[in-house]
Amino acid sequence: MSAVLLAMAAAVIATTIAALWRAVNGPARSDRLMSVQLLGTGAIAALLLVAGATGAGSALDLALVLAMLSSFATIAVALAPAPGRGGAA
Amino acid sequence: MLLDFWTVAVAALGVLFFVAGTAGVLRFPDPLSRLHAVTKADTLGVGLIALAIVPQAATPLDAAKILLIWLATMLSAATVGPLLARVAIRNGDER
Amino acid sequence: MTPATILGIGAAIIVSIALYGVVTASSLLRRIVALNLLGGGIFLLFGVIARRGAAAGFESDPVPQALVITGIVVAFAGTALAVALVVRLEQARNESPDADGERLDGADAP
Amino acid sequence: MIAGAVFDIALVALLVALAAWSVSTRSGFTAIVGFIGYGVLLVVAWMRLRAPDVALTEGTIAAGLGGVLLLTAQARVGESAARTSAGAPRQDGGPSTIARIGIAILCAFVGASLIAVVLSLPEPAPSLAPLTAEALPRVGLGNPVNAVLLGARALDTLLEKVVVFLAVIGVWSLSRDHAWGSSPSIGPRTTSRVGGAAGGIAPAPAGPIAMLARIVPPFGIVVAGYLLWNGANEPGGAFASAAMLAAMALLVLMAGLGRIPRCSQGSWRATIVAGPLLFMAVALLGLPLAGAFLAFPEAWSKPIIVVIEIALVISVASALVLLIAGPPTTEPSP
Repeated sequence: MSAVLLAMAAAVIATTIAALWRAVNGPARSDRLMSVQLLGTGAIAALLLVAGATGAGSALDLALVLAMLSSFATIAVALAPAPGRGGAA
Repeated sequence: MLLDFWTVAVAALGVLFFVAGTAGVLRFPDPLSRLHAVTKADTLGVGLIALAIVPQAATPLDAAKILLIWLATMLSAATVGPLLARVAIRNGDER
Repeated sequence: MTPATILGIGAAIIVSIALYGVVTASSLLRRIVALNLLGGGIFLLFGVIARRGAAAGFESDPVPQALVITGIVVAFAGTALAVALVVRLEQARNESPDADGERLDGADAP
Repeated sequence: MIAGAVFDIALVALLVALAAWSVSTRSGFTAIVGFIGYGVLLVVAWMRLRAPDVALTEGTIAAGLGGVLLLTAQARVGESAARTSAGAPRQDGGPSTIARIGIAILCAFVGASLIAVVLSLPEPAPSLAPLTAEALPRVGLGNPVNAVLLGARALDTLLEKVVVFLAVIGVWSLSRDHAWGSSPSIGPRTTSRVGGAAGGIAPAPAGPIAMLARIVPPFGIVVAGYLLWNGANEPGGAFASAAMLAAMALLVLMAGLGRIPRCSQGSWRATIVAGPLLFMAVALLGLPLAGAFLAFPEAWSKPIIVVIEIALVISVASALVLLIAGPPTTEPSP
């Protein structure tokens, strides 16, 4: 079963690779941020699956830390003043 | 055995939601609709995966941690959603 | 191939890409970002060596791990100082757009 | 094992892609976004290398503090550039195309050499793990990494804390003369700006950020304590704990629910130096009590380490917040 869970973790990582296309091509600042947000959620899911596969409690600690901090980048951007002209980054 | 079946089935459902979320991020036409994919589908995906892993937890503390991870993910998604929408609107990306 | 070998090759590729970024960066902040990418790759190489050194019941040699943790902290402190310098430099440049500011500009682009 | 290998290759491909994107993209903002994603994935990579302590340190830095530091700086630089030079952002061409090709070849050579090194590492891999295992009971900690950090390499750890402290002095010394003594500002600004009414983030401590900043910090403080306490025997430790604490403080500051004390305030300065000073005092006490600098009497090893770690966590967390907030400023903050 642990092999199945690891394969699922690989699948989650693979979907985030696909979502990276949005980060690269944008076009908007919010699109890029969104992809990184998705990457963070994907990493949490992958860590949960790894924890289920290997029984490693430390993977859970890590997922917990990532989950608590995952909103920080977006908060920092939302607080920063809007870029001067245009908007598309 | 039954629990293992539960783990695999529910986790597979969770992975499916991740695939759906990515499809949404790639296919939806504008940032505000893509926001749905990121904040809803993926949060549901993490929730399902967390639910799937709970029976595999070695100790009650681990199970509590898994639930806390799920809560933190939901809170974070609930915060990030409106903020990303504001960033999108402020920058005039909504179209 | 073991996970350590796969990640080691990846780390080597990251180091070469990040090194290119450090040398050719178009702004100081980008240079700092590239330097941190480079650091991440080098730390990962340490991790590969630690993983290979698994012995005595440990899954990974603790000494390189401890070195990397110290390294991450020091790299963060250095990054924060560098970032503060860049922000201050930018403010100074905008406050005095005279000959002095031009010289700062020149120093920026070697 | 096949699933494991596929996972590793996917992970490495994603890491390399993010690094390349961060280096090659046009906008500075995008480069930083790429870097944050790269940091999050590094956490997973460290997990695969069975180094959860490093993964926790990297995770708190990459997912929380580093991103805020760089994104805030990017906004400050961009804003300051937009305020005066009303034109296109400054462009310097950088190296010419030929130089770029030469640099690329040299960098590729470095990468190829490193790959060759990785593939030809000595086969019974050299390891200090047996020595660490032998010393573990004397330090009194079950977590080998923290035992090394506070035992064999305690001098490194002491100097590392001093470096963090010196970096704070460095950042503070960049303050303008008239702003010296005031407090650094991070978080929402009260100054009106164009478009502020049409969708800018409201400065009042309400809304999503304030909600998060009211709910999460209690949990975060518990997690920080757990990481510190658990660090004695399981992955965790002083720095991960301090970074978590700093992140929570940062969240409160960013929500506008609190502010950093003035940098001229004595008690605040004392908090920042207390950890390193206590560590140094204990190190010096080792001379008469145990016969060497930084030597702890064996029976007291564990309690001494716990006390030092608690003091360090508070000092390092304060220092990290200050490093991210930047120099003291007189700009209005709520």
